[in-house]
Amino acid sequence: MKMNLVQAIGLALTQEMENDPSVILLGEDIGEDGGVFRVTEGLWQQFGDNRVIDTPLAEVGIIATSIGLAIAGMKPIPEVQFDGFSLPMLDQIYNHAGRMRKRSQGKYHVPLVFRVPHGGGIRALEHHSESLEAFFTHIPGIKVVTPSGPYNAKGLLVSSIRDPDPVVFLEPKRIYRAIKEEVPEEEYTIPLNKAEIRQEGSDVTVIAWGAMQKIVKEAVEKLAGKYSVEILDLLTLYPVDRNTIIDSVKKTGRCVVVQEAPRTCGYGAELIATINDKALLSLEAPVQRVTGYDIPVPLPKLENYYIPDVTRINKAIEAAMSF
Amino acid sequence: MKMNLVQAIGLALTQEMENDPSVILLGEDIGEDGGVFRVTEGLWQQFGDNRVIDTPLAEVGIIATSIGLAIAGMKPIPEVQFDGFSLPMLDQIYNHAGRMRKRSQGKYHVPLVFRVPHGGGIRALEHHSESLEAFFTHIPGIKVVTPSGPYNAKGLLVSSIRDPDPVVFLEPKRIYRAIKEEVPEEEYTIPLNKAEIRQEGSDVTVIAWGAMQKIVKEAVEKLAGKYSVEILDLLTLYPVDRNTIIDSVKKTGRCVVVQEAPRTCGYGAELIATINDKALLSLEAPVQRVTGYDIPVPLPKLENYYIPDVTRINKAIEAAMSF
Amino acid sequence: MPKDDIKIDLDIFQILNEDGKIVNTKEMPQLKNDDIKRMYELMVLARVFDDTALKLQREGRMLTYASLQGQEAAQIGSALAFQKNDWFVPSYRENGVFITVNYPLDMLYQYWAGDERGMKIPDDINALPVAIPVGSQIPHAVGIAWANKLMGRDSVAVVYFGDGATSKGDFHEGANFAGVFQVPCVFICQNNQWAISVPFKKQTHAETVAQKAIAYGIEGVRVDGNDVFAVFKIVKDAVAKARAGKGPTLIECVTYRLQHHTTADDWTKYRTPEEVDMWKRKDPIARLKKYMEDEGIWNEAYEMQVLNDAKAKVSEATKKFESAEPPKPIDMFTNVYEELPPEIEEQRKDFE
Amino acid sequence: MPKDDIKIDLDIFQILNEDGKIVNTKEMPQLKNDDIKRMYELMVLARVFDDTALKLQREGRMLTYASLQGQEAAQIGSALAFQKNDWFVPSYRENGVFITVNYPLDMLYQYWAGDERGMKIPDDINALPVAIPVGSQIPHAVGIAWANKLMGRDSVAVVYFGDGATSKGDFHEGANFAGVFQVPCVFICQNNQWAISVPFKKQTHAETVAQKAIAYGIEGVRVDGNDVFAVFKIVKDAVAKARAGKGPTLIECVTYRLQHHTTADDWTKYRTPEEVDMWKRKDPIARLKKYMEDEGIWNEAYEMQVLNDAKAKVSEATKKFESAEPPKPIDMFTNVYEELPPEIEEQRKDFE
Ligand SMILES: Cc1ncc(C[n+]2csc(CCOP(=O)(O)OP(=O)(O)O)c2C)c(N)n1
Ligand SMILES: Cc1ncc(C[n+]2csc(CCOP(=O)(O)OP(=O)(O)O)c2C)c(N)n1
Ligand SMILES: [Mg+2]
Ligand SMILES: [Mg+2]
Repeated sequence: MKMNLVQAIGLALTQEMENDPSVILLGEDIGEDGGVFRVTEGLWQQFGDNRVIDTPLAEVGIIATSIGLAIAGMKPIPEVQFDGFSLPMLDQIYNHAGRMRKRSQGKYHVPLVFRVPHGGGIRALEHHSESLEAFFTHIPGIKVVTPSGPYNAKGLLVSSIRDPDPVVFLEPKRIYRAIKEEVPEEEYTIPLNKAEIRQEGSDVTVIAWGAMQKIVKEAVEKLAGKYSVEILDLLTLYPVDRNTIIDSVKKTGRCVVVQEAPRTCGYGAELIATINDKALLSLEAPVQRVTGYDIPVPLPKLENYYIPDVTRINKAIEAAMSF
Repeated sequence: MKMNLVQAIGLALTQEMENDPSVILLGEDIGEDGGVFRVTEGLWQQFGDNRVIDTPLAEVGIIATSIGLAIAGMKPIPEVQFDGFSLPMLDQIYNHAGRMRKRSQGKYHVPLVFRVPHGGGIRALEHHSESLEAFFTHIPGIKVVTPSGPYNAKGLLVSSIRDPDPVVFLEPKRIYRAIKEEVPEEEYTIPLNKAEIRQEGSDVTVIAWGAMQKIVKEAVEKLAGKYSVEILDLLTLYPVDRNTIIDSVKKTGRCVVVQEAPRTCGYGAELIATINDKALLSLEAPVQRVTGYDIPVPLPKLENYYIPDVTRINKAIEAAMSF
Repeated sequence: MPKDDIKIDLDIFQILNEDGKIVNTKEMPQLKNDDIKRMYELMVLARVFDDTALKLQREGRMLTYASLQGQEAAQIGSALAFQKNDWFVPSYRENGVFITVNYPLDMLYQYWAGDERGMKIPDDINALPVAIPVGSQIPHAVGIAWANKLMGRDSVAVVYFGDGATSKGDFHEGANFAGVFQVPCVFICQNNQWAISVPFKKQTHAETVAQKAIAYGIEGVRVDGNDVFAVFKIVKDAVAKARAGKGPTLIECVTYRLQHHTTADDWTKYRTPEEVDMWKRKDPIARLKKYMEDEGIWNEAYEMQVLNDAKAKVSEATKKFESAEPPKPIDMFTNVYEELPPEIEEQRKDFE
Repeated sequence: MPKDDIKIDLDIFQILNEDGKIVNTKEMPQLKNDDIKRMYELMVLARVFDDTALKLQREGRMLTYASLQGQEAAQIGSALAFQKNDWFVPSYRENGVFITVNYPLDMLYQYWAGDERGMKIPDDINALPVAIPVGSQIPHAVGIAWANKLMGRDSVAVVYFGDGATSKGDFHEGANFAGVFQVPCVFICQNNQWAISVPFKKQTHAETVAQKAIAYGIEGVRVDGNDVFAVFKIVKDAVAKARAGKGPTLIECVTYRLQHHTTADDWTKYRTPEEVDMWKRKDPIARLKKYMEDEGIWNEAYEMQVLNDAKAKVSEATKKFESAEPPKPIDMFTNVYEELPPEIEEQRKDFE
């Protein structure tokens, strides 16, 4: 069936809840209301109050009770309403979700999936457009996943729910309804350590994840075959599929990394460091970074100037090619 | 006078409080008790309850009321007792301290200095050994400073207090009492955008900050002149002195970055990305990263195996040299 | 030694009832007719401002907007009760307060149309900009009040938030600091019964917001938030008390959000029309109008004039904000630091 | 319709007074002599364990250690009041509870000597590992209790924390969830009057911890934390109530930390010997001993036996933990994920 991202995520949630009675959802307005992005629409009606739980307005409470729930045998899927409000949760994620297995010497583990509508581009209020993957990927003990379309969203979410460790699942809100794809009803999973090559190419590797995939695709289309571009879609940011990245960069010798978050200490820097480690000699040009700026995401009137776009991506591809 | 880091920081605080009545300190146990590291010893006795303030045990309260205090004309210096407890504060730092100037279109600013005892190596309990600079440097609107010895601690802290923007001041707790230096009573400042070349050299550049400086020094001493090593001490991590870094790497062609924090998405990755941007062609070997591992800092019995040490640093220097 | 029991009065303090009658003459504040008219005119202006915002939003001329309808008495009544030198610390739903403290209407629209320049607060207004993260502004207000106390300023901080905000740690830590340091801060919770789709009874097992004050050893009061006289009186007392150094107060204004949470929301999904109708009958504006009519200071002509006046102001503001130059993209780099770090300077150059 | 006032009794519930006399016969729980002896023996064991830890620390054989002295009644009394299938969620000061639930003493020492293997909780103990970040464990306990409720398990979660912890947002958000979802959770606050150097009166302007329950619409109780019978009784009731699905309870055990905060602290900097002496006279162990003597179930011979027993256990534990193989450095890479990610696998190889 053709579905958008919202529907694909909803389907994955529904099916996993049907399969496994320990899966529960908790968050603000996810119940009767169906969530501010309508991702959980209909689930409360289907599964009831005890499995689709409207919580008080308290992000620490949401994540921290989820940790307790997970330790005691449930599979909680806490949701934060917008990425900017996930910051108070970093404490419990860093100090507890990522460490409980270690601290208890393997006795306990925390199989939760933390759903985060991620990134900008929806003309929303302040704090509704953040990209915090660099924080999450720096935290030991957790995995970080971000789909780029309906098909992989479903497969990745199912894998995340079944994963025995805490997974941060970043949902690119900008493309929640922007992409429709064929999404099978049948069960399938996508492993949490594999990048995908969206397009093969030999001149330059472009690496992106989440919502930036779509922009990269548009950018490369605009180049109209001027260069042979290889496009990588990371899907999982930690652990990341370094082999695919390195193989591609070794092949092309040039690389562009596209990241929506502020530039300094972003996830793109880690990719460059990885390439430095394992493919430096193959590089024919510095890896180009197309990123958000080191400033707060502007309000909607200026937001589009902040987020990497086709022009900036193609400028970077040109820079890589002409170095 | 010869002083250790604790005394130098105490002196800077004392003098700035004497100079400027709007400077106040707030934190847990910093008053009568003098702070768990004794940094504020004697200050409560000198300045009283209204300027050296024992707060309730509430990290969000500490940082968030400091933001209000700063907006309304004070110069608060909030302290967190240990780095691991600063995580709940990231929300207010990210969403408010770093944005109030922007949000108010320049009407308000937040001149606070957030003091954080930083890093491991003191054989302490869990959560007492974290290095979170990669989080702070990814946050727009704030500066991040970390001294490496008593002399620069005093000068940097004075500059931080006088800075009109929020500054995160990371105090390497492991060397609080490990280094004694001549520290002038007289006023001096050290600018918040200058790295220092601790030792000139031509074969390889070693970059470190905070407590790692001391280990790097020991490592290089152990090499006994085998290579001509240039040692950079960053002092300020954001904004960072990229010119000094680039000039050095251009000169030596080889670089080792030493970071105590977990490897992935650490601050070292940003340094490598910077070198990739501006000095790739000068590199004769991949930049080597000596880092903590992507695991929680172990408890004291194993902690020393986690933190970069002389052996690992010299192994990295050898790797850079023999590439 | 047996301790005194703690007691708190959970009755809702009311002066002007749903029918526009004074039910508590003793507590009725001393107000001149002009004061009462001012209250009325501001409440009407807020309603017109709000209606227009909703209309503009439907037409795509405004972005997400949070309506204050139903909460005019809580906002205008409280805003008239503090002084110019006091600080006002808003959430995102306080346009009625902004209007009362004379914030330029066109700038409010500008802000809610996604233009950051709308939050350039005029020099003579002591307000923080809109805070979107629920509850996060509460400890800021405590800090401001604390600074006022430390600097010996004769200024109180008044902070606004919703019922949902009381569940956040920021509320807890902020209110506790306020109690410990006895800062001149007044906490105004507009309990409008809903946090988006979550009703108050699912927000907390406490029956009231006011009783949460007990946790901090501070005073808690419940007031009819649709009764402008009661709100005015209670807030005025609390502000005076704070100013006199007698500590903070938590005020629960019991009110109702008549519209959707924001323009992105649809209340029909989670509440009944009956409930909304029930609260419409408690409308703060209708109630005041009734009172004024009985007092002989309201008539149709006056109503027309007030309404026309409000509409004129709002339409002028609409014109003004819509004809403003669009913001310059390059300006996104300003006001991040006092001095732009080289990193951003480079990014800025790159952008150009 | 006027609401009932909220009332809370701030008296401290006591059964056994400072002089070892029963002052509240009606509430005295049904305890056999052996039960009372068990209480006494555990309290003595905890004291000996603690004294030894302090000694080992002074000798450099132990790292930072948080003494529980003075809090034995609160810990042992409460720990005896829940069941094996209940969950116990500790902070860092709960060695008395650990001892009561039969946690191997040598492993406790091992943990406090900086060896993570000491926190490998035996299979038959439902406890979370020690939580160092103050208050952070409270919402975990709420989550566990919630899981128990959702899964229909006959198990209650009992969470321990200090007076300082009540200032944290984690306490607030956790307790509020507990109220809203009516989970079987018992909150035990050991109000030992100090959070390191910060006295309770500077921690909050509330006179008691118990009254904070009102903020969450849950029951709050104050009990003499140095009276093992009172603690046992109150906790037992609260656990039974939780088990019966009647909701959570916040229990304030009014007690005192007789030693330094931890071995890294020096209380002489911030409190008077008089204060400490005053509390020494309320010592929970001495009090119980007096009672038992009066009842004829304590004499010098028994005392010697209890003490020798405790010392033997503790010295065996000391030997055992000190003769354990040191942990293998490579093991720091285990138990981070179920399956080691390639990134860490590589780091691990590098380390070897
Ligand atoms: C910390 C945080 N979490 C979630 C949101 C999303 N959100 C915006 S308003 C709102 C409900 C707020 O309810 P309440 O505090 O009662 O204020 P009201 O909107 O009713 O005025 C939510 C959940 C937010 N802005 N901030
Ligand atoms: C979140 C956090 N902040 C600070 C600390 C440092 N610290 C450890 S114990 C303590 C005091 C705790 O007091 P209380 O909650 O009363 O417990 P007690 O130690 O008295 O048992 C502090 C400040 C910490 N461990 N966690
Ligand atoms: Mg509300
Ligand atoms: Mg205490």
